[in-house]
Amino acid sequence: MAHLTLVQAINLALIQEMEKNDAIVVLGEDIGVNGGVFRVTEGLQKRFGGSRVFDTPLAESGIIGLSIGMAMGGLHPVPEIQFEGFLGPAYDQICSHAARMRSRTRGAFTVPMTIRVPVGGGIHAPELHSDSPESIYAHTPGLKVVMPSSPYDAKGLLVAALREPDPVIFFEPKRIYRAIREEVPEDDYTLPLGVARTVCEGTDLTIVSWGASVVQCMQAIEKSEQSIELIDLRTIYPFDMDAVATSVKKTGRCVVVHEAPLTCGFGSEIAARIMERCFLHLEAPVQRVAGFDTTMPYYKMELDYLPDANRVARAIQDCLAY
Amino acid sequence: MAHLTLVQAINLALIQEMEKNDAIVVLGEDIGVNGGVFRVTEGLQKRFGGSRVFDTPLAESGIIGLSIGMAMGGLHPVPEIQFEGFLGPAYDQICSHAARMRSRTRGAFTVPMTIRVPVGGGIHAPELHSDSPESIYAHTPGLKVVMPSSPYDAKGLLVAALREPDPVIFFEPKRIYRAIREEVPEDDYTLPLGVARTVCEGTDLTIVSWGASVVQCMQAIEKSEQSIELIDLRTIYPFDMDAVATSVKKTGRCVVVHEAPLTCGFGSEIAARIMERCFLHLEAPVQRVAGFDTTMPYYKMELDYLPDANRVARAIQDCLAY
Amino acid sequence: MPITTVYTAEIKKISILDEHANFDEKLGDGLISNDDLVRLYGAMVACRHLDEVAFRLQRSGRMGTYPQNMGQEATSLGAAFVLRPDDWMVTCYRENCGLFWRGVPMEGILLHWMGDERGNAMPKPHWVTPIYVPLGTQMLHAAGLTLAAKYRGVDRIACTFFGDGAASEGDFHEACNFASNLEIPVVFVCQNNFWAISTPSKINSAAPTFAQRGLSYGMPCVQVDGNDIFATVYAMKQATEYTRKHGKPYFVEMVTYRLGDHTTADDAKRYRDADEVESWRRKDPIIRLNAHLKNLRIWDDEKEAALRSKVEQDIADAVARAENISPPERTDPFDSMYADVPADLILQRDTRHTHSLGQDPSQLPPEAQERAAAMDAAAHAQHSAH
Amino acid sequence: MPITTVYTAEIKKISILDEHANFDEKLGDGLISNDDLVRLYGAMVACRHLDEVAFRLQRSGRMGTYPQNMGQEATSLGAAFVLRPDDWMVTCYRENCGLFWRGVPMEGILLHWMGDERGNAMPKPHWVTPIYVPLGTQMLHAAGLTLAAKYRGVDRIACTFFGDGAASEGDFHEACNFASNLEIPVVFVCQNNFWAISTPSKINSAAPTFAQRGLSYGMPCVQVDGNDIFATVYAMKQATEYTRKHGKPYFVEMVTYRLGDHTTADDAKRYRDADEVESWRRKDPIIRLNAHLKNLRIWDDEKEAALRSKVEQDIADAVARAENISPPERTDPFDSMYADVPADLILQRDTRHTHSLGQDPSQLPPEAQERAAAMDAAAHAQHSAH
Ligand SMILES: Cc1ncc(C[n+]2csc(CCOP(=O)(O)OP(=O)(O)O)c2C)c(N)n1
Ligand SMILES: Cc1ncc(C[n+]2csc(CCOP(=O)(O)OP(=O)(O)O)c2C)c(N)n1
Ligand SMILES: [Mg+2]
Ligand SMILES: [Mg+2]
Repeated sequence: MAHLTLVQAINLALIQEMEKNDAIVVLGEDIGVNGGVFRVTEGLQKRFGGSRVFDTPLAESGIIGLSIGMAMGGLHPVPEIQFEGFLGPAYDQICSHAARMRSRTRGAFTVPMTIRVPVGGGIHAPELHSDSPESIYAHTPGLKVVMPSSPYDAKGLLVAALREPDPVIFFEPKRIYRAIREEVPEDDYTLPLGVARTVCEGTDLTIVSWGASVVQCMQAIEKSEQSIELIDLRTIYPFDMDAVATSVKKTGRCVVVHEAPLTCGFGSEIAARIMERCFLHLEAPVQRVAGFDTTMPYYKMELDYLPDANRVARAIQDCLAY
Repeated sequence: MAHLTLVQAINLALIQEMEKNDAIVVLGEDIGVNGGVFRVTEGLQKRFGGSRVFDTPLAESGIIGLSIGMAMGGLHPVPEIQFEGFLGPAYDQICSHAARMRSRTRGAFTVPMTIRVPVGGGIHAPELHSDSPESIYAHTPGLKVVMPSSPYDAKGLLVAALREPDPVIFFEPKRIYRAIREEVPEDDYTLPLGVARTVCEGTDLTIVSWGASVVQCMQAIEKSEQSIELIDLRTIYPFDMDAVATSVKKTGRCVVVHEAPLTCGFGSEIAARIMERCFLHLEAPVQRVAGFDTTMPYYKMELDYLPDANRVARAIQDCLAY
Repeated sequence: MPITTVYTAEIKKISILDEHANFDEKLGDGLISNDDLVRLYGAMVACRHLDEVAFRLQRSGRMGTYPQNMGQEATSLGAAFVLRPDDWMVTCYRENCGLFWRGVPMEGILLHWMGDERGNAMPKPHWVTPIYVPLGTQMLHAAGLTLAAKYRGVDRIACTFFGDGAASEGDFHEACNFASNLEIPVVFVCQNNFWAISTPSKINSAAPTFAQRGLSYGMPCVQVDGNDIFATVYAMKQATEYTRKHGKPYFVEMVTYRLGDHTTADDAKRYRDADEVESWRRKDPIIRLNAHLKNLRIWDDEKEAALRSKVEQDIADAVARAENISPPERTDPFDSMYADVPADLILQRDTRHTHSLGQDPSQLPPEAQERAAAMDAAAHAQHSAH
Repeated sequence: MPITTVYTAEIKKISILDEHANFDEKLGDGLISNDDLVRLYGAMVACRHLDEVAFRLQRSGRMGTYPQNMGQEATSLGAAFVLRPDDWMVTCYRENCGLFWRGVPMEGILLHWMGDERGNAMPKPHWVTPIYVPLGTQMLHAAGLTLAAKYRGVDRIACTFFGDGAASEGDFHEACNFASNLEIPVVFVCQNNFWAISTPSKINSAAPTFAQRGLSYGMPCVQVDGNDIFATVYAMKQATEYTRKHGKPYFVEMVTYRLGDHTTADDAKRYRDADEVESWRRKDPIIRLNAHLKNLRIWDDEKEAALRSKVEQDIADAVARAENISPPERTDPFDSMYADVPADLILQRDTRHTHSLGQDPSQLPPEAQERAAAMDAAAHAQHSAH
């Protein structure tokens, strides 16, 4: 068992699944010789050859549209979109086509495809390199949306995605691409999509989070004297509402934390569902610690924008004090 | 004062504002000679000439990208996107550019622009002609998002949008393009963006809705014996949370109704905010009557998909009985 | 040499059977056998008749918006005739004639426009994709489908159709560029019918031809008379041979005309001259092929009558099959979303509610639960009555 | 005539001062005055020096990712030299040389890459748009800006720059097509530097030139040696004259090479040969112009030394100005969102919280309110300390 970064865990998952399943092809901008700008696909082209791992023209709609066709034709493409900010040009192919193909053809055509996308802020990147659009895709029926928060999870979730018969957007939080190392088994394991992870148990309050924010939440929890339960959603759609509801019924209080802007962020869905499922158990309104409803600022201000341990801690204390 | 349909009210607003402000130009697919596929721009080209009202090539990203440039250059373009399903190709220009231009240039460039888009289901249209993507754009800081539910409102809101210095997506519910007629003054009036309308007052329960769903809500209310207050949001972003909170504090119960899919629909934001602002006043969890989390079906099944008076009535009774 | 020439190009136009039924023997002889000509003629007549029937169905409220193919039959038909049965044909929505040639059942197309997804799931494999309403997007899928075949070592090309309007979409460019640079054998067919709804093709292209759009990508390009089945077949033969041999794309512009309204929701009189339409009526691909068949002395009024009555019967049967299909299951939209439908969606499906108390009425007091059940039953009855 | 020619095209390449500093007098004489040549040379040297300084700033942690312009100075500079001061110049991120020529202050560019939006709001009007990181999108804005001028009856064209990679985006096609069909005077400049990060230009185009991308739209197209300031000026004169006179677009491919890494975050050694880079170093636009100036006997080592010391001083000053700018206000991201900032956003701005109890702590018991205030104060202090 190796001590891997998230980048390495994903690379390992790709290699292992590609060895098992020759339907998997990897494509995108700079993912071949260069191994991707984050080196996630490093070595794949050498190992699997240029017809399985290939650079494309610089056009995101093209990358996804081509992948849809390949998936309809029986492959499992794994397109990389270089940064989440460049999902924009591919939005139509993802939401109007990939997401609808099975349903509009009543299953005659399907789109097994795993779209890998580095996501989120915190790495001092240029504009449009730091956003968190997960709720946009969670609002689009037909997609599954995943965001791991650790190397171990990344491998297990990616393997699951690569075995999915439907399109998955696999968001990889760049902020923790290399920030954490963890034991990641070489063995074949999957983490089923739609199952959350209880990062730590507690009785006073539940935090629900996903992606890189899980790290900020842990920092806040470590400083806190209360008994806090932290649930890492891992999959944004389908989401593990049972895990969340069970926890909140126990604690009676909840803080949701995410990087995306507050309004219509996925936190709103979690909050609404908690109210629906745990109404009589709630001792305080669910609190959302999220990005502000502004454009993600350029990097001088990005740490000011992103929810940090201070803001989480404050929400914890307020929610508990209510 | 004339008895107008929503189509006519919008047409009137365009004419009147164009006469006042020569910075307004109208463009899009088939909006010239043909007057738009819904005839909303009928007569405009004749009246204002081909350089103010012009057909474009068939490319939505192009339409919005060109409009952004025109807006940066001092005009107020009014692009029409023929159906909301074709916003997809323009997503990137709207969300990565129009929405960010003011903030990324700290005001050096701005994008005063009103994107008109027929929205929603219920007219037996082909695929991708019946969706309701308002929450996608409400999640995008930098945009304002409007959806009128009546001819009077449509005119007042559109005039306000045409005077906005920032980009507005003006969603026009096709289902009620011609279904309702109403007195619409010739006079200059505006309805400020961000201010809801109390359609009818009540004390037992609040319904919050917008767009064509408001009509279904009225039907349900008419059949109901309870005293229901109906709030038509009119503007999705910024949204009039004060009006909603005031009402829910009075009634203690709320049902939100919209056509878009449930998960991450704008109802989730409203529900989350109500919990935050009215926690101690709530006597039941906020109920959401929404489109299902499926692709909008082809038209044989569309009425089965769209929230109707029956589903609203049921939610009312459940919420009241809780 | 301070000014040098780095690129030259030339685009040809092909026409074989012209609007006066003049026939160019040099290019045309032996291109299509007489038997095939008769079959092709029959296919065009059938497609045309379906258009008329569909129009009436729409007008009498038995079908939604429908786009007639009238006048354009020879374009997709020429392609379908030349393609191998297991080449992909990836079309838009005005290529019925080619689709029927491939064996797509008419009721599939009818069902689509009757607002029924099952129309898109007709018996496979015809190696066709369903109708695409969103424009310009399918050409990339054609490239992907073909790349998948290439990856598997299968000898299969694709032919994809799109209009003069759709060729303005960014995805058009991306598809051509991907196919060219990644060496994917796709024949791109731009069906230039001069109009995109009310927008004349000059607003979608200021260039003298659409064919030259292929030059950007270094593709061979050709323009053909799209109302001439010989020319479309000729060009498709050249295109498919090249594509198959070199594994690279080819660009064909087929010049044609939409004789009908854009769709049944459109009124073309608002924006185009009767004269223009009239002049194109005379260029109708069916009229000229009919004349040619008669010139060849392989067609007469009797055969025409027999063909027409067979076509009428076939289409009446197809309409009946489309109309007599069982109503869709209310569960279909849910069950068709994912291979593995999430529990949350199953709950929506089974309760037909999105509000949480509707999904779980056990939270309500008993009387309210009863009322809820009654309301559901009433709603269900109302639905079934539709 | 069954096969006719419907279109022919030819693309020329222009080169005047070649890599060996051979000068074509026929095309080049009188094109640029000696004074201007010296100024242009100075501009290139300054831009090059900024690249080096910026590289060091990045390496020492004083700046984020920065894309060097090294080797490409003559492309945007040729354009800026020819354009009128009030024509729009709508660029991507590797056209510093042209931007500085237009008067954009260096600290604006530095600030942008220091992660500060104020870099995009430098003193106006230079008739330039800010750096665009998302690729391929700005050409449409160029068309819109120019159309707005046309609508107002103002005599103003635009020149827009994009790379060989960006020309693969769908928006590229839409921009060219809109400009052509709606008759918008825009000079499209494809800056082909052979690489898009690690992707060689052959993956972005299988065609022999990028110039021929203009043929799709019926635009005049030309290819030029982009490392030759004479050629870029020559082509831009032709292009702008045509564009201004006819009110229609023109397509220029400038062939150049990125001598540095893609950005400071890139390591070009991973994907391209040292030999290739070396061969292009010899084609450096600065080296050949220096030789030419010396051939003309209007330049010597003394002038070079004086230039370099001035440039170093200017750039040191610009860096100082960029680094000494006050920290951005924490309220800026909020206040810059809308002309009329929604109340909800003001609440977020003023409380710096998104959670409702943080926005309205009055709901909390008094001790909790105190603790909250203390936490906010601590967080604020922590922020100010940064
Ligand atoms: C992306 C997109 N934008 C707009 C539309 C609306 N629309 C449907 S058909 C049509 C015109 C299509 O013209 P063309 O591509 O020339 O095909 P034709 O109908 O002439 O066969 C338009 C604008 C659409 N279906 N998809
Ligand atoms: C829409 C979009 N996709 C991807 C990227 C990431 N990216 C930044 S630069 C670059 C390569 C650009 O190549 P080219 O257009 O040739 O310009 P060059 O850097 O060579 O000047 C890529 C892929 C981006 N900025 N925008
Ligand atoms: Mg057409
Ligand atoms: Mg490049």
